[in-house]
This record gives sequence, C-alpha cells and structure tokens, in this order.
Amino acid sequence: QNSAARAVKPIPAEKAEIIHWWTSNSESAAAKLIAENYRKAGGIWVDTAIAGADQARAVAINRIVGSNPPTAAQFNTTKQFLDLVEQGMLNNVDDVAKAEGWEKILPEPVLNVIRINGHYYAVPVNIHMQTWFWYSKAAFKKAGIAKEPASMDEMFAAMDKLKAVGIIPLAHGGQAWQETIVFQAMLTNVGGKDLYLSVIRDRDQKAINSEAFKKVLLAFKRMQSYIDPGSPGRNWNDATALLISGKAGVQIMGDWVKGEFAAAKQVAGKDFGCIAGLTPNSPYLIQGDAFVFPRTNNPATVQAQKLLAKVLLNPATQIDFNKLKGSIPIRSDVDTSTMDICAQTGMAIMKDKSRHLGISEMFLTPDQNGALQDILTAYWNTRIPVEKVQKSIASAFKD
Amino acid sequence: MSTTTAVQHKSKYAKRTKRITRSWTPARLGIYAFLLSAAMFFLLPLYIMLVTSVKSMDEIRMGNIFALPTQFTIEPWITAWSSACTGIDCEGIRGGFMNSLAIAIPSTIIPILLGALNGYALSFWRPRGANVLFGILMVGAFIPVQVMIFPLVRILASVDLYSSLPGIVLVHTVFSMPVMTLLFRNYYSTIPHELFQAARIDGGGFVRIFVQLVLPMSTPIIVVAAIMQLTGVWNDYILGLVFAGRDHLPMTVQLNNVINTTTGTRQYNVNMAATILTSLVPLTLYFVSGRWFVRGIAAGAVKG
Amino acid sequence: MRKHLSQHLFRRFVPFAAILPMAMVTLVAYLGATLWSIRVSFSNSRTMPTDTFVGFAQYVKLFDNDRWLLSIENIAVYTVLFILISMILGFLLAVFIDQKVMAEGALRTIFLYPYAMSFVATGLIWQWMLTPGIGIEYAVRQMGFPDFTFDWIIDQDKVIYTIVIATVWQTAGLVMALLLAALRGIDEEIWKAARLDGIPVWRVYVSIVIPMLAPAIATVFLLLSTTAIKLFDSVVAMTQGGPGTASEVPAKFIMDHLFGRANIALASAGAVMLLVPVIVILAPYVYARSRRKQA
Amino acid sequence: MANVRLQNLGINLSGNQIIAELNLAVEAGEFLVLLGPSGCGKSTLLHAIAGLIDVSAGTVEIAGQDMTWADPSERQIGMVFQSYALYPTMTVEKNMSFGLRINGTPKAEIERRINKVAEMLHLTPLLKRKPAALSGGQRQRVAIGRALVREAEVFLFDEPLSNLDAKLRTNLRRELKLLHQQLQSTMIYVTHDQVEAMTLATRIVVMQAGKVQQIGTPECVYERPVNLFVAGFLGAPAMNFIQGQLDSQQRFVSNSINMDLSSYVFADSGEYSGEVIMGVRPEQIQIRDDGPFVGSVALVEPMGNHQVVWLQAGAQTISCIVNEQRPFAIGQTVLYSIDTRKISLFDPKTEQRL
Amino acid sequence: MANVRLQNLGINLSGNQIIAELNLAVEAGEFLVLLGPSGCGKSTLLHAIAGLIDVSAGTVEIAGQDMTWADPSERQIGMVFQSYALYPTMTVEKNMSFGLRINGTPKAEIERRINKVAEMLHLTPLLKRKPAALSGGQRQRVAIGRALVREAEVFLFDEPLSNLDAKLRTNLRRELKLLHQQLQSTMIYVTHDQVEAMTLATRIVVMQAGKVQQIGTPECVYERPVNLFVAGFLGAPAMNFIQGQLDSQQRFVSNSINMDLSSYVFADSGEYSGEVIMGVRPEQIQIRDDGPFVGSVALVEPMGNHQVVWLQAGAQTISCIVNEQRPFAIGQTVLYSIDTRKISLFDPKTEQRL
Ligand SMILES: Nc1ncnc2c1ncn2[C@@H]1O[C@H](COP(=O)(O)OP(=O)(O)OP(=O)(O)O)[C@@H](O)[C@H]1O
Ligand SMILES: Nc1ncnc2c1ncn2[C@@H]1O[C@H](COP(=O)(O)OP(=O)(O)OP(=O)(O)O)[C@@H](O)[C@H]1O
Ligand SMILES: [Mg+2]
Ligand SMILES: [Mg+2]
Repeated sequence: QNSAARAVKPIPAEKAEIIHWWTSNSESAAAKLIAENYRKAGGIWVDTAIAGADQARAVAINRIVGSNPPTAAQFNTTKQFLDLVEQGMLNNVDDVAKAEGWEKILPEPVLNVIRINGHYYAVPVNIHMQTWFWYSKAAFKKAGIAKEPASMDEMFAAMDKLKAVGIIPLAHGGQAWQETIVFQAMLTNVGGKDLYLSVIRDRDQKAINSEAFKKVLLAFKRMQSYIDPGSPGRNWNDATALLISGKAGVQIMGDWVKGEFAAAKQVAGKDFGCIAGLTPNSPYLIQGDAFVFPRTNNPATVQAQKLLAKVLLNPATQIDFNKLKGSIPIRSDVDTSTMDICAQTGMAIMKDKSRHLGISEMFLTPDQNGALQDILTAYWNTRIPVEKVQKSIASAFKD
Repeated sequence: MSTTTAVQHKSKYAKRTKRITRSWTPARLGIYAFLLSAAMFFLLPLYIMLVTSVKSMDEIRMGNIFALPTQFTIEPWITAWSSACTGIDCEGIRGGFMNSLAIAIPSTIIPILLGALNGYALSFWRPRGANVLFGILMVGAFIPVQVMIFPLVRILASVDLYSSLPGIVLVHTVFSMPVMTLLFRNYYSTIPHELFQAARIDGGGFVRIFVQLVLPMSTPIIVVAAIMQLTGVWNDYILGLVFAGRDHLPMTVQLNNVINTTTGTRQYNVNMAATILTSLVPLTLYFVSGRWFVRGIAAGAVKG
Repeated sequence: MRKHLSQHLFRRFVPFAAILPMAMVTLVAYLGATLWSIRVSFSNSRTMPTDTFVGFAQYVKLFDNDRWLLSIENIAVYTVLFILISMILGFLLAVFIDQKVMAEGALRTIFLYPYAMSFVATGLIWQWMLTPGIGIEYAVRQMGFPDFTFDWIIDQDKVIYTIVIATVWQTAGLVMALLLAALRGIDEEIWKAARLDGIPVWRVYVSIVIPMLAPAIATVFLLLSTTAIKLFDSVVAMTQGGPGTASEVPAKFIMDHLFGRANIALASAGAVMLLVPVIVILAPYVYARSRRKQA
Repeated sequence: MANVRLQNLGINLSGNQIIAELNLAVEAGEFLVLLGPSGCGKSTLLHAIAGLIDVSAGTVEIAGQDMTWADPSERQIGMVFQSYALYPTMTVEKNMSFGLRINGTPKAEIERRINKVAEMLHLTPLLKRKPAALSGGQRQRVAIGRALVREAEVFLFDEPLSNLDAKLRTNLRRELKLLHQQLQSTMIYVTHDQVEAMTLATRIVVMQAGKVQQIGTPECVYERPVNLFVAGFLGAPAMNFIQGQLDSQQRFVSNSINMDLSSYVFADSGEYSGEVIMGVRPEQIQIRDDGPFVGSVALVEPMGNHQVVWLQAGAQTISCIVNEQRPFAIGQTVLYSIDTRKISLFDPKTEQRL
Repeated sequence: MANVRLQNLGINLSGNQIIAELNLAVEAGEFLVLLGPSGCGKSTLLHAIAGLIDVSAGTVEIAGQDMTWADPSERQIGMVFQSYALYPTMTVEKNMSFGLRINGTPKAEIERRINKVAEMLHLTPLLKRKPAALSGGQRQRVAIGRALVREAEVFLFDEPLSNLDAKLRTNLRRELKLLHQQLQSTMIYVTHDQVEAMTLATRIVVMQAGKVQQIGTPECVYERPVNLFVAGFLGAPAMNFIQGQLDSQQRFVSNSINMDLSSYVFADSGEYSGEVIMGVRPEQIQIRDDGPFVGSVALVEPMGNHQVVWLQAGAQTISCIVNEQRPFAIGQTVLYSIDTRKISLFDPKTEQRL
C-alpha cells in the first residue's frame, strides 16, 4: 500500500508529526482513522498524543519556540491560535481551502475563527455541541414525566418532579468548566441568540447589566439547587454514570457523553434521550477541534501539511471520524444517515444557519473566557448576589 | 539506698527477662499501635486503588469504592500494560518504559553527584561567594517549574540541546539542583570537620577527599537523594513532555494519556492499574534501600 | 616559593571550578529565569513574550483579581498546616521506625509509597474517599454511625484542609526518610550518655536529638516550603480549585494563565509575587550567615 | 552505697567474644581501679555494668539486685565516657545540669552542684560555651563534671583524666578521692596511670583479654603479682625479668647473677627448684660501689626527680632507678645489688607466681 | 629535615584571641615538646602550623619557606589529632594508607610501611576493622599509625599516647625516639606526661594562656624554671613553694626554716634581699633523723616504687619523696633537710626567677 501511494506522489512523502490530545479509547480510534486515511493518501503519520488540551497546546507552542515544531498541532476552533498567527508562526493552507471551497461547506462561526486577514490558518474537523440535555428515560418514567420538556419552565418542572421522587434532578460534575457549560445552556436556552451575541461577542455592558441577562444568571443559579451534595469535583463521566444507573435525571454536557452510554451498552432514544435545545429556535453551540500548521519552509513538510488538510476534510473521513468521536461532521454536505439519532438531530439543526452560534471561546480571548469561568464557578458555589455577578462579568469584559 | 526500697526494687526487676524488656512494654505496644494505625492510614488509598483496578467499569459505576470486586478481573492490568490507547497506538504504558529508564538513570546519578559536590564544596571548602549563589539557588527553588520552561526552551534550543536526551537530563539537573545541594550541604554540616582536616593533612585534594572520604560517608543521604530524585524524575511529566523530544517521551506521558482526558471516556480500573505499574520502579528502590539506611556512618570517627 | 604560590593558587581555584556548574545553573537558569519573568511581568505578553511594556498594570490586575487574593489566603493556610503536620508526622514515623521495630523495611515502604504514585490517580482516589455519599462518610455510616458527616471537600471553608490531608499523606514518608537518615547519623554514645542520665526518651528527642537534627530539619523545612508554595498538581487532581474557587492556589492561577489562558505576563507577575515573601524571609538569613562566616 | 557484682559475665560485640566468664564483686563504697592493656575490655565492662550494652551471659547485680536487664537509668550510675559523649548542642552548663533538671532536682540545688563541680574542674569561665569551642582537656572535664553532679550510687570512670595536665590531674585525683570519701559511693575507675591506680584504689583489678588476672590492694598487686603478665604490666619502667635456675639450696643462678633466695616465700608454701624467672623491680636494684653484680650502662633516661639507668649484663638488659643526680657515661661499668626482699619468682612454663 | 618558625603568630577562634604574638623557632630535626595547662592553646598552635586554621597575624615558616597561607597538603606534615579524626568508613589499613595512596607511593612500599607501623603499634590483627569496632586506645594507635606511615618532614603529635597503658606507652615512647633518630624529621609533641616530656624532648616549651613561658632543654626547664608558673607546672608532685625573707647575709628565713643560701646563683648575677619565694622540689627534701627542720606527717601516698609524704611545718605543707618503703604514721614528727643546691628563688611580686 505504502509503496503504491508513494508511486502516485510526485515528491517523496515527508514524515508528518501531529500533536493531538485524542487519547481515550474512542478518541484514539477516531484519530487512528484519520491517520489511516492520511497514510492511504500517501502521508506518513507520526503520532504525538498528549492528553489534556492545555498540555498538548503548550507543548506545541514550546516546540515551535524551540525550533522543533511538529508538522501539525491540534487546537480548538477558537481564538487560541490567534497569537501564533500574529507572531507569524503558522503556515496557512489557503491553497487547499480555495481548492476545496471551504467557504461554502463550513459553518460561518467556524470560518470566522480560522480565517484571519483572509488567510486560512486551521483545518476544523468536527463540531461538538456542549449544551445537550441528556436524560435518563428510566428516571423520567419513575418521576412520571411523560413528555420531553420543551421549554426551560418545563425543564424546571420536570426537575422538581424528579426531586420529589428522590432522584437527583441534575447530574452535575462540580468543576468550573462544567459549570460554564450549564451557564451556556442557560444563556442560549433562556437568553437566546441575540443576548448571547451582545454579551459574549460584543461584550456589551448594557446587555450584561440587563434584566434579561439577570434572568439567565438566576436560571443558572436555580440549576444549582437541583444537584446533589457530592457533586463538587466530580468528573463529568461520573455524573453520566448517575444517569446510566438511574440515580439522576438530567445532565447538561457535550455530545462526547455518548461514549459513556455506549460503554454501558445503553442506546439513545431507548435508554436515554438527548435534547439539543429546548425550543425549536434555540441556537446550536459550535465547538470543535482544528489543526494548525507551524511555519516551515521545507517544501516537503508544507506538502505534508497540505495533504493533511485535505485528508481531514475529506467527506468519508468526516463521517467515519465523527461517528467514532461522537461529534458531527464539520461540513454540511455529507450523508449522515448512518449516524446515531442524536447526531442526526444535531445535523438537522445545523441545516438552519440561523441557529449556528459559536461558543464563548470563539469570541473571547482565553483570558477573558477564563475570567468568566472563575466568576461563574464562584457564583455557582457560593452565595453572591446576582447583581454583583453582573458587575464582575462586566468588569472582566471591559477593555 | 535503704534496704526497704531495695527489696521493693528487687521484686520489680527480678521478674524481668530479656524478652519482656525488649519487646512488650506498654511503650513498645504504643509504638506498634501508632505505626500500625499510620500504616492503615497510608494504605487505605492503595487498597482502594487495588480494589478498583480489579473491578469492571460497570461495577465501578455502582459507586461503592470500598467494596471488594464481585467479579475479580485482571483485565485492566493487562490492558494498562499492553493495550490501553495512548494515541493512535494502543499498546499500553509499556512503550515509554525504556525511555523513562534512559532518562531516569542519568537524571538521578548526575544531580546527586552534583548536589553532593556542591554540598561538599559549600560545607568544607566554602569558596568565597558560594553562599550567595546558594541563597539565590534556594530562592529559585520557589519558582514554579512551569514559569521557567519558556526561557529554558529558548536557551536549550540555542545550544542545540532541545528535544534530546542530554537536554532533558540537563533540565532535570537544573531543576533538582537547589534541593540536592541543600540536602547534601546540610548533611555534611553534621560531619565532624576534623575528618576533613585530617584528610587535608594526608594530602588529599578536593577531588580525592570527595570521592574517597566524603562520598562513602554519605550513604544514607545518597539513598534519600536517590529516592527523591528517582521518584521526581520518574514521575515527571511536564519536563519530559516539553524537553525530551518525541523519541524520548517518558512513560508518564503514556500514563497520562491513559488516565487524563477531558472529553474522552475514563477507565478507572485501567487508570489505577497503570498508575501502580508505573510506580513500580521507585517502589522497588524504596524497598531495597533499607539496608543503606545504616546507623552511625560517622561512628568512631572522632573523640569528644 | 613561586612554585608554592602557583600551586596554592591552583588549589584555591579547584573549589571554585567545582561549583562552576552550580554557578552557571544559578545565574543562567534561576537568576536568568527570574529576571526574565520580571521583565515579562511588566509587558502585555499573551501567548508569546512581547516587548510592549505596560508598567505595573499586570500587578494591578493581579491584586484586583478575587481569585488571586483567595489563592494567596489559601496558600498561607495550606503552607502552615502542611509543613507543620508533615514535619510532625514524618518525625514521629522516623522516630518510631528507628526503634528497631519488626518489618522496618515494609513499614518504610508503606510510608513512602504514596510519594511514588502519580497524583493524577491518587488525587482521584482521595477525591472519592472524601466525597460524601461514596467515601469515608459512607463507609462510617454503614458501620452504624448514621449521623456521621465528613464533607470537607464540598465545604467552601474546609476544602483546603482536604488538600492538606492528601498532600501530607503523600509527603510524610519522604520527611520520614530524610529525618531517619539524619537520626541514624547521631553517635550512639550520645544516646548512651542520655540513657545513663536517666532522661526520658521523649526528652532526649526534644532536648538533644532535635537540636542535633537541626540541619536536617532545615532541609525538610525548605523542601516542604518549596513544594507547598508550588502546590498545583494535587489541587488539580482533587478539586480543580473547587468547589467554585474555594481551593484555588497561586501556582494554579499562574499555570492557568501560562497555558490555558495565554496570559504569560499576568502569570509572570504572579510568579514574581510568590518570590517576594521568600526573599524577604530568606535574604536576612543568608546575609547573617555570610557575615558570621567572615567573622 | 551500692555494691556491684558480676557473675559469669559474657559479652559479644559483633560476634567477637570480648569478655567471657568474668566474675567480679565490688563492695559498696569501694574504689576499684581497672587496669589492663589497651583493648582488653575495660570500657566494654563498664558499658555492661551501666547497662549500655547487652550481656550475652551472666548477671549484673547492683545494690544487691539483679539488674542484668534493668534500664541504665534505673541503675543510679554516673559515668564518664572514654569518648566523652557530650551533648554537642548544649552549653557546658546544660550538659552538666540536664540530668538533674530531668529528675526534678530543685533549681537552687542544681546551681549549687554545678557551681561546686565547675569550680573544682576549673570550668567556671566556660559554662556558657558549647563543646565544639573547648579544648580536649576541657571537654574531658565537662564529661567528668556531668557524671559528678549526679551524686550517683555508682560511678564509672573511663580514663577520666587522660587528657589533663599533670598538675590538674594531681589536683583532681585528690578531689575525686575526697569526693569518694564524702559520697561513700562505689567507684569503678579505668586508668592507665599507675600513680592514679596506686593512690586512688582500695583494690586494683588487672585484666587481660577480657579476663581478670588479679584482684587485690595496690600494694599486693604491685608487690606480689600472681603471674608474669601482671608483674610486667604494672610499674614503669617495667619489672626486670631475669631467667635462671633455682637450685636446691634456693640459690638463683643466671649468667651474671648468683644469689641466695632462701628467704623467698613461695605462693603455695612449698619448695621449688629448676627453671625460674626472677622478677625484680627497677627500684630494687641499687647501683653502688660495693654491689655484687656487674653491668655496663647502656642508656640513661633523666626523669627530673630521678633517672632510669639501663644496664647491660650479659644478654640481659636491666633497668634501675637512681635517685641521685649522679652522672653516668654510656658504656661505663658499674656494680649493683639486688634487694631480695621483694623479688618475685615465676614458673617459665605456666607463667604463674611460684 | 625541616625547621619550623613562627613569628608574631596570632590566632583568633570565634572572636577570642587564643594565641597572641607567639614566636617560636623549631630547628630542623628537633624534638620539641609542648607543655602547658589544659586549654592554653597547644592544639590550636599545632593546627595553625598544619594550616588547618587561619592565623590572624604573623607568619608560619616551614623548611625555610613562608607557608602561612599554604595548603595543609603542601606542608609535608604528619599529624596525630587529639580527637583522632579517623576516617569512619575506612578500615584501619585504609585509614593508614590513605595519605600514601594519594601521593602515589608504590603498592609494595605502602604495604611495607603499614606492616612495619602496625607491628610497632600492635595493630596487625585489627587492620581489617573499622574505627567504630575499636577500643579507645586502639583508635589512638591508629591515629598515630596514620601519621607515622607518612614519614613526613614535620610531625605534629597532639597527646598521642594519652589513652594507652603504661607499658605500651613506654614501648611507643622508645619507638618514637628511635623513629625520630632514623627519620631525622622535626617533631612537635604535645603531652601532659612529664616522663614523656623529659625523655623525648630535645627542648621543652612551656606555654600558658597562649604565651610561651620558657623554652629550654628538659633539665634546664626542670631545674631552672624562669618563673613561678613553670616551676609549679612541671614535676609531680609539684614543687614546694615556701614564702620567706632573704636577709642581707643571704640567709632564707621563714616560720619553720632558716638556712644559708649564699651558694645560690641569681639569674641576673646580682644580689637580692627581701621577700622571696623559695621553690624546692619534693625529691630535694630528705627525711632523715639528723635533719635540721621539723615537720609532722600529714598524709602518705604510696606509689609503688616510692612514697610521697606530706609534711606539715607550721602553716606550710611540704611534699617530699621517700624512696624506701619505710612506714610513716600520720601525725608522727619527723626531721628533714633541704638540698640547697637545686632550689629556685622567685620574686613574689613579679613571679620571676631571681
Ligand atoms: N572554636 C572555639 N571558639 C572559642 N574558643 C575556643 C575554640 N576552640 C578552642 N577554644 C579555646 O581555645 C583555647 C585553646 O584551646 P586548645 O585546644 O588549643 O587547648 P589545648 O592547649 O590543646 O588544651 P588541652 O590540653 O585541653 O587539649 C581553650 O581555652 C579553648 O577553650
Ligand atoms: N563493635 C565492636 N566489634 C568488635 N570488636 C569490638 C567492638 N568494639 C570494641 N571491640 C573490641 O573489643 C575489645 C575491648 O574493647 P574495649 O573498648 O573494652 O577496650 P578497653 O579495654 O577499653 O581498651 P582501651 O584502653 O584501649 O580503651 C577491643 O579489642 C576492641 O577491639
Ligand atoms: Mg576503653
Ligand atoms: Mg589540645
């Protein structure tokens, strides 16, 4: 195979070292699929897996600084690599993007992040939606909830019912990033897209201090009353385990949760349900992974980078990869009929461009985003008046 | 001593036998009680780790961390060692073992030797200005390692050592220097200065005295230093990751890839097995180091 | 005469040559990194260091940050408790292990093993054990104390103590090993003299042994101080700084800003601030020592 | 007042039998001096009495009680270690007062004793110093002081005056004797100084290689040594041993000497003839013009108040003490006499006194 | 062969002036004995000569070269430390051979020297032991051995025989003397043993409180002490000091004594009258029935080969040495005479010899 691939290639293949953080079983299988396809396309994938997104990115940056850069490195489709671009440390993949017509097949929020000054600096590979509502059918049945909640009020009502029968209404892992997910769920489902954009994108002080936003924060705080005392510090998968065992009713988490259900041999639609947004127009929060290409002048390496970019967005790769990863394809033009119902739901929503919305990291600098996270987790865990939270967020978003 | 008290005492000591005085006084019972309860406290987490590592994930999801497994399985251990995924490869944590050894051996020996050398120079020769250097070094020990990574990467890259085995050894040497120096310096301050003087009369130069007199007297502290350094290097993750280069990534990178994930599924049983497996090398050192904790290394040296 | 002089100079030179590696490391790595950090902390660097200087802006920001202030508070409490408890426990273990007990090797290994384990996993175990509902609280309730509560880890005010417990568990064995090595260096004759004097064993330890262990204790103290101030892994593994920001510590603040939040200027400012109390405490000591040497 | 009794004592150190089957009874209030060559086990014996090393056989009895396994602190013992074993982190004063403070002696009493002992040992100006800042002799005195303040029942002294100058030593010897009389405590004292042994001891024990050779009053041990070893060990310069024959008329005959020993009192009150070794102390040999025997001066050692003259008489070298300051030339022929009243005779085979 | 010259030496230890303005010239090949009370600075002086402590003033010259700041290893010195300072991790053999191995002496030669010295010090069976398993005396002998194998130019001995038994000490003293003759090396030797001082020294230095009091041959120092301190320090029992008047007829008059001193040779060859202190050594006092002075026996100390008798004469206590074994009863009145040839006279104010 390899020799066949080589025969096709005009210049000899260069080893491509890729830094990524896909190390768990399902992620690893997904990464392997890309590697396999890359190999088939004539590349040589050299794997450098580093668990933990922060760590992996830090290594990539240090490797670049130490003049020993990898061929490609995983980042999130956010502002994380903006500084690198500004420092001129990344190669662009304009050729590929133009040839493949990314402009047409990629969602707008993603394009806004990867296209800087008209150049394409990253290849996005998937879309994760963080704010899914997962629920245990068994728990709902026990609490006598017949209908999937279709608004935030119904959701609260359902949770009250769960609480009444001694089930933990909200399976929550008490870690700051998970609290931010709950917040984003509230902001999109209670506040809506416009409020979201004026608070997160425009950092509009008026919006932050508005009544509407206050309502979001109060809803967020109300969610906190539905958790169990053991929640602080808990990993998200342990929260999912509560759902699986029927001890808890609902979890708000990204679509990677499906991996846990699959491991426990539970089936979407039968054992658990997934709600992408409570109302028909609630936005679909886009988050995902992307690869960037550290600057190099070695033509063979550049060749390898371009090849990788091509392979990553190849439709077949997209489908197979996202099935394994639990996310949905980044491009809208692929056939999703083989995917699970939650993914199909997601894809269906993605057809509606008005529901596209980037997660906060697409708009905020990592620093601002972190500050928001600090404020939210403090608010979640302690008794801070909501007005003070509004003020804190406002001041963190200034300048 | 009056005869009455003598009689009382007689009854008190007469019954004593060697065994009684040596092992079962209340004080000794107290010691054992303390040590055993301490051991329990220390072992409890290990117990949970072990139990967890032989349960299936289903059972772990049930949530009783203290319970013995209903269905004992060593699958997680096998997985951890040879088939857990650590990237696109799923070959367990064993992959980094040789790399870890290749890093750990020089990174244990060199810093210990340097630390001993520094301590020796500081305590016995006291070169001018050395104490100020040592002071700066000790202040430096309070800087979080991570803050120094960035400049170090640049420095190492400029001398072409970045992403190489010598590079990572050098980095470990740099980061361990304050503690190693401190360890030996303070240890040597308890050795009678006269020994050193005698050796100088005997014509011993700097190196000779160090190698032939001071090092042999350092066994206990070398053992402690080895325990610290080997453990530190063996468990190091961030430095190995950043400085070792792709071909020398230590085992902990694999371990971390097994354990650590944000959005991937977690296999606690495999994680525990992998952790215990990874720590076997330092644990072995701990166990065999006992006979080097000898008593009275300087005994009989001087009078007074 | 001349020959002697040159030989003499050469010999004097050897110790300096020997500490050359130390000097290089100190000056290039430590002093260099410190100066670099100071420089960065006055800039507005983000992911990469830049040369745009902003004065004390980062410091102002730092002390405007609730999380940083809380972190400082936490680390103060933590450092005191951690050092105190580790030293006491480690010392007791060393002393008791030194009593010619059975299975000394096994016990020593038991006390040391936590030090060998990656805290990524053991931190999780501690988190489990301390979590009400599944951990120790659950176990004790099962044993017939239904009212037993042990929920420090979810308590805003007490969570830092759980970090202390877990890190003491991890470090006490090392303290034991260090002190044991020093204990074994004490001349047996001193012990004999004390026994003859009829001094109770605990008094021997307090009045004779501990003073003789002063250098080792200083070593332990400095060692524990450095690890305490740099506390990071354990918090991440056990609480991730939570609940909320209740167990945030400076090193974690620095690390978050160094990597995830790409604000190395603020991180550097934090690192520099960590050094301030250290220098304030250490400098007079070093100065006094060097003065004494000269006298 | 406490006696010390050792029965069938055996001691092993790292597998070597250092002391075997040793029996010794020290009476209450006695001042027993232990003498013996370097490495014969004196210190080991003291350590065993103090309970600082475990005996492998036999019993130790103190004040009439079996103390073999009692704790050192229960034995009411004060000891001066040969290696001093001072507490390095404590001042001289603390070193001395530590034991007293522990057993709750009143402050005033402690001070009184410390002052007394410090005065006696000339340590008063040094009370605030740490051992590291003391000279060798000063350290030794601190070690003595630490033992003395305890006013124990039994004192064990391991060469306590060895590093002191002659004057101080003479003073302290006298002070110790005085103290012994005051306290009436039992003292076991190791020394290599014959003068100390002779002046202090109520009885002397001579040991060799872990075995007791002779126990007796200083005079007895000095004048009637039970074997060649004891005879040769005591006295400086050492006793002269002259090999010869004892004929049936009780005349001693050797190369250079021929004299009548009919007044000699045999140990077993029997008679003896055959090979003997005659032991003569240097001070029993007088160089005088009317001496019956001839020798030539081989070496002269002036000692201040006397001189030691070594005579060559045939193959035999004989030392003698001359109290006058009379000059001798090397090679000079002199005549000398031997005082027969205090000679000793030994069996060359058994080496025992005849 | 190397001389040692100290000029205006000053030494401070932790701020205390231990030695000030000391001048001392030791000739090449000399055997100099340092005497002085405990804590007077003898060890400090040796350490300074060896280069182990920095001098604060003055110079140290060895073999004609200024060595004040030379490294100890450059000074070609062998030293026996008062505290032994044995290398604890090395066997006896290694301890002794360490220095030789360092300066690259051939293996065979090392072995030869070790064997020779071990033989001489009776250490042969102990060569494989570590210091911790040795007795005090054995350790001291190892310390001696370690210095001796070096066959250095200058040997510094700090009380090397203090913990050895009399017999061994006598032997070793002789061996050291022999060795000195063989090697012709310079030896500086601290001891408290008068016999050692007298027999070994070519010259004796008497120190007090960091100052040299007298330098001279043993006889000179013993017989013509320059001041009260030296007079009282040397000799055991100490010199008797009798206070009195010297009248213009050169008669000495005190309570109990009245004698003619016209034969006395004054130090400054002048004359003197007035208050004086007369120093008489105990051996210059004879108890004899025709003695001119009267005293009563206060104390008798039997010493084996002699006895020390303390006489009470008025308020004065006088010690004298009696060589016969003649018995004395306490309180008994005796007559005695004083040998005027060797007395010393001191000025009570300046304490200097007259
Ligand atoms: N480190 C020190 N600091 C202050 N004084 C010291 C120090 N070391 C020794 N001394 C003092 O210096 C003086 C001389 O000490 P040195 O050891 O030279 O005496 P020495 O003549 O050898 O006495 P000895 O016969 O007792 O051994 C002593 O009075 C001692 O107390
Ligand atoms: N730990 C040990 N292991 C083996 N032998 C030892 C040990 N300690 C001492 N010895 C030996 O035991 C013997 C007796 O030692 P001890 O110290 O009692 O002698 P000593 O009579 O006090 O001699 P000295 O007069 O030299 O102090 C010595 O020959 C010594 O070598
Ligand atoms: Mg001894
Ligand atoms: Mg001395």
